[in-house]
Amino acid sequence: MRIAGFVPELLRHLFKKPATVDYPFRKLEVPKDFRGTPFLHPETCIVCRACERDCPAEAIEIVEVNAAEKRFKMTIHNDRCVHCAQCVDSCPTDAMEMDDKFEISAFSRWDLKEEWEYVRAVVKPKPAAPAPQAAPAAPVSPSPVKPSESET
Amino acid sequence: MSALKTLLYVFVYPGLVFMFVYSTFCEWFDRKVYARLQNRMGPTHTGRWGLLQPVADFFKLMAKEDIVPEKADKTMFTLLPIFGLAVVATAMLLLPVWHFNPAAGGFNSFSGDIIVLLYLLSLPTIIFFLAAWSSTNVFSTVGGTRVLTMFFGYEVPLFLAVLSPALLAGSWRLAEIARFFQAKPVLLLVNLPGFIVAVICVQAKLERTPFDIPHAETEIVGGTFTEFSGKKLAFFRLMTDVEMVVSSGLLATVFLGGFPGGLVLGFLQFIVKTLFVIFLLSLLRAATSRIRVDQVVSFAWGYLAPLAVVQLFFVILLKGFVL
Amino acid sequence: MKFQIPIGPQHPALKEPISLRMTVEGEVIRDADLRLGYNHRGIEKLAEERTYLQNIYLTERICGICSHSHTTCFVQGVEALLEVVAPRRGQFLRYLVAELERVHSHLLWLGVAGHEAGFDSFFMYTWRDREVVMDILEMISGNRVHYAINTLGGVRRDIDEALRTKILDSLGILRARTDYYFKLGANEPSFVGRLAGVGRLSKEDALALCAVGPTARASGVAHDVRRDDPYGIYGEIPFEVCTADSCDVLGRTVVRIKELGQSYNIIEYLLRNLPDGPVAVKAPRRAKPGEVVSRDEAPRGENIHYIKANGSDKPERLKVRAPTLANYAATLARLKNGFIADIPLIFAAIDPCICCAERTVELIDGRSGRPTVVRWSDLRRRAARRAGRVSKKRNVECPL
Amino acid sequence: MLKRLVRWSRIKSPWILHLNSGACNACDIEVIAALTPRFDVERLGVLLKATPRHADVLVCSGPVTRQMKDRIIRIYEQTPDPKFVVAVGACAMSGCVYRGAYNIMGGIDQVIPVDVYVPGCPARPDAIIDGVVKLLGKL
Amino acid sequence: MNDLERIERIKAVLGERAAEITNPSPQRIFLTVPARTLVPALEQLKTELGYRHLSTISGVDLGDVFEILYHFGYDGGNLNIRTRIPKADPRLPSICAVIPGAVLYERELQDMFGIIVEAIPDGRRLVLPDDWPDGNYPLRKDWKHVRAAEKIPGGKS
Ligand code: SF4
Ligand code: SF4
Ligand code: SF4
Ligand code: SF4
Ligand code: SF4
Ligand code: SF4
Ligand code: SF4
Ligand code: SF4
Repeated sequence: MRIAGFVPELLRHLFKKPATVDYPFRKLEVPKDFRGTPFLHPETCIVCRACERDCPAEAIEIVEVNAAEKRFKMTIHNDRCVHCAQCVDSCPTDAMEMDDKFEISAFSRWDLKEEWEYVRAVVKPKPAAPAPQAAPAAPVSPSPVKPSESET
Repeated sequence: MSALKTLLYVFVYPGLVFMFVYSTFCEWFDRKVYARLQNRMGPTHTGRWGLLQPVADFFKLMAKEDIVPEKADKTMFTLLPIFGLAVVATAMLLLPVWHFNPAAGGFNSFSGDIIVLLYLLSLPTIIFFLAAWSSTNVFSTVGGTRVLTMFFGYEVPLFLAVLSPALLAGSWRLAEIARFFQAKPVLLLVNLPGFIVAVICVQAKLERTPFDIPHAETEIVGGTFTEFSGKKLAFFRLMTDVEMVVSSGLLATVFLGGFPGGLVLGFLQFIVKTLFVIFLLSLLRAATSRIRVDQVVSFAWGYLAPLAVVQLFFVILLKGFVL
Repeated sequence: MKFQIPIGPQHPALKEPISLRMTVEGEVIRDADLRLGYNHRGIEKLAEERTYLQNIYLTERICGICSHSHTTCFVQGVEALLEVVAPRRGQFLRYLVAELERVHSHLLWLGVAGHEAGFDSFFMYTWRDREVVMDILEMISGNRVHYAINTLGGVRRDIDEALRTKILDSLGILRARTDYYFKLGANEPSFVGRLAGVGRLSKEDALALCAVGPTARASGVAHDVRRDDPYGIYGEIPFEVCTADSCDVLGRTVVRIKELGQSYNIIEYLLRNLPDGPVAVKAPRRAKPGEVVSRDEAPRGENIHYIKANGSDKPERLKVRAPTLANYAATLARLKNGFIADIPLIFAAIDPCICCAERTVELIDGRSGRPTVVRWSDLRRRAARRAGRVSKKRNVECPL
Repeated sequence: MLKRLVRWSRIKSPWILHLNSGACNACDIEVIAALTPRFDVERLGVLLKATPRHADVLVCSGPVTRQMKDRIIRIYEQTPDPKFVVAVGACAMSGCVYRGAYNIMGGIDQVIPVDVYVPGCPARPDAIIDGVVKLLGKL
Repeated sequence: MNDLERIERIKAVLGERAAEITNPSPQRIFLTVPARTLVPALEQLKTELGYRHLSTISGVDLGDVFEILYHFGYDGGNLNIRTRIPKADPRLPSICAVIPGAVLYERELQDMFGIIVEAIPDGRRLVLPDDWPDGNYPLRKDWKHVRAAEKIPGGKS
């Protein structure tokens, strides 16, 4: 047993600053495109349900509250969300966005469900189709109501 | 006066209070050094620098539900932790600290106390074994068997290693051995091989890497203590800590020249020397990977015991011809 | 006299639940049976109910260690079905992440191997250095483990110049650390002694039992899907297939460490030759009826997906075979007529994370049904003893 | 006084047992990663224990597969009181992408009571620490 | 050796047995072999042409028939051997005698499709849980899973 092989390395580290980040007291920085928690800008959502359709984890639920008023309620189930940002990519009007929060633990699953109640927005289609996904997380489809990727 | 002194001795220093405080401190020290060697921080937020971490662990365990498994031997299961703690506490009292006066006898210093101390230090091993056995859990049982197997490996080299300074000093009394080396510190160098052997044996006795075989978590879960929870586990942990202090105290006495200098200086010496031994133990723990039970025995008999015997012969020759 | 030995999953500390049952005669295993299902989630059925897009995220979650290799495999196949080709920059990024994942996975494996041997400091150091890769991956993709970088028709995110240089810089650190571990491994005779000569899988067996990945490569079978069946841009990347001839656990370790070096080279090549252009093209949602077999080389070996399309936006059938399963087959059959003592080490060798293989082994007397308990640790001890003998006999040379 | 001491010690010394009930490995790796130098939960007194008898906090990851259900209940019962359960990752909370699969019972809370839910897929090691810290803050 | 040459060789070796052989994309060859002659065909392919690395076996439920695909890897591509068996009588010969590594995949087929693999050396259950009711084969198209209701503890706060 040649124990000594490792000892210099160990002793060297005894006097080095530990690699530890003192977490709850000093936060780690997340990179700029970190995928945290999804949230909705209700003023631009046109209820195309593309996000609901593409979400792999059934985390988005849109129900119609009042058909006449065109009122809808969107629930993001953060207890199901896998933070994949597919909803952000799918949304034609950029109504979905991710923030960089990840310390959202809660004592009840109900606290993890976020709700927005809003009137369906009417948004003009964007002028030109952006080069598809040239920019990271760019909207996939140029058409607001019916993402053109859906049928080809 | 002497009665008061005895009381202080038993309850304050190095008795119960000191024992508790210092052994928890030593566990913290060990954990911290181990963590720092691994480029981590180790306990930090329990009290200043995490100093109170072992204390918190202790009280937490004390307050936890205490499960006695159905199949276990209830009496043994309950009594063993307390008995174990009592044994190591007694051993602690034998360390020659404080009223360091070789001339004065007393209940804690007598000729042959080194043997008694070694004997008391062997008892925990038996207690671990019994504890493991009485919990009837398969993992514990393996742990227990491993404890015993290892015991036969390291115990003899340890005895032999401790024997040589005793021979050199020509006394079976801890206090006198220490005094002998204080008078002739050069002779401490003679015992260096013995010291190394003893440190390794103590590591094995304390069941720490590379000898943590009896509770190798990747192999047998919690090993010896798999079924112990709550108070009993707390006692066992405290017992291991105290055992660590006592063993390092023993090594410091016989190999590092004891703790002279009266109350304050002696106390400081005690702290520094035991911490040094504990540091060596931590380093050993960090630098090695676990070996196997059969390797322990063959290592102990193949290297440690011969080395200790050679040391012994050397000491005898030295004593016969030079001194 | 025959015994039945179930291994796991009763172990309270197990990480991932699997179970093994063996029938042994004396010291010799007559029959080995693997019991999966503790972790079976029914992904293949689920995939039939999800769209192709959702399935990317589903396949990603087949496994958290080589998540990217599963999505790559799936996406490659679906892209073929949809008749789209990812742009070159997208492909470069896709395989860049794949190689980074290989690095993270091999470092993880090294650490776990150390931990299993009770060498915690080694574990701590490798995992500390793994964080470098994790940081890079997080910067590229926005998540530490499930990168979700693949999409149909390319990748979802681009990297900028700053990140490119940063990755190139980090490669230097990683290279230095890998060299250090290589030396440490070579200089630690107890470590080497523990691995050499254990879990022998001869070249013939590796071939007959369809072993894949480092397991097969350590037996001298130079199978590597990246070279055998070049997918994506691997046809144009220079790299070596690392093999070892020692056929044992040590060989598998060596292969993995060497592959780390190859991966650093590939990463460097990819970054230095990164073409300009878009990273993705738009893909249709529905695939014409058809079928495709997609393979890729995951950190642990060949990964294969069979996808059958029926014209809708959901697959008719998705069959996934992850590399570890392929190696289980080899291992199980090898266990037959092997010695009980070899079980733990053989498992340690194929498996990414050995911790799970740490179970008790219960010997049930075939006739009386009374369980005689043999512990995993005992097995391991016997194993090591045997290994020691074997290696002495053959005088195994350390290939490091 | 005694109560406060006990409470303090409980907060300062949470020992965890990690329980995988069919996770994809990522959450497990992140739990282990929390022990390694970068995050080093030992700072907070957290130790990873191998047996439920020594544990205070069960850190669960993964959806509950049919085969694992009974085993999880047994391990929960073996843990001495007071015990807490932390569900790590979307799977352990709800089953995430595996929702609706035939071999999945859903999240951990379908089988044993859960105290804290840590979202993420996988939850970052700091998120896991955050969850445990929140749990301790509640004590 | 390119795909075309491979196909020629396979045809030469198998003769009649190769019912259909296609090459839909580069590096991929699909070969159809009747279930009766599967084992000898594989034997020939293995001994004469060296197709010995079985990647996996996929089963597909096509309504009335099961389609079984044996995916073989070779240097430079992938050979997929297809065979069909009727759902009413799902019997399949085991190929373990030729390819010993196939046993786990065949057990998976048994579990997931209810295909009876004849002469399988080891036919025990592999992936499904112990308490799984017999006669339920999850990957058959006509088998549907009914989700249990999820109860979320606690109320809305
Ligand atoms: S991030 Fe992914 S899982 Fe979460 S809501 Fe969006 S699409 Fe669904
Ligand atoms: S995709 Fe965007 S616009 Fe459509 S429903 Fe979702 S949030 Fe609203
Ligand atoms: S194409 Fe129409 S129906 Fe389909 S998802 Fe889009 S909005 Fe809904
Ligand atoms: S990949 Fe296999 S084991 Fe995993 S869920 Fe799917 S069928 Fe089950
Ligand atoms: S081999 Fe399988 S289990 Fe292992 S990391 Fe890859 S996908 Fe995961
Ligand atoms: S070896 Fe790894 S992947 Fe396999 S069961 Fe263990 S932890 Fe899981
Ligand atoms: S490797 Fe061992 S110690 Fe580490 S988590 Fe797994 S079982 Fe526990
Ligand atoms: S939450 Fe995500 S990362 Fe965690 S086990 Fe589930 S799928 Fe894997």
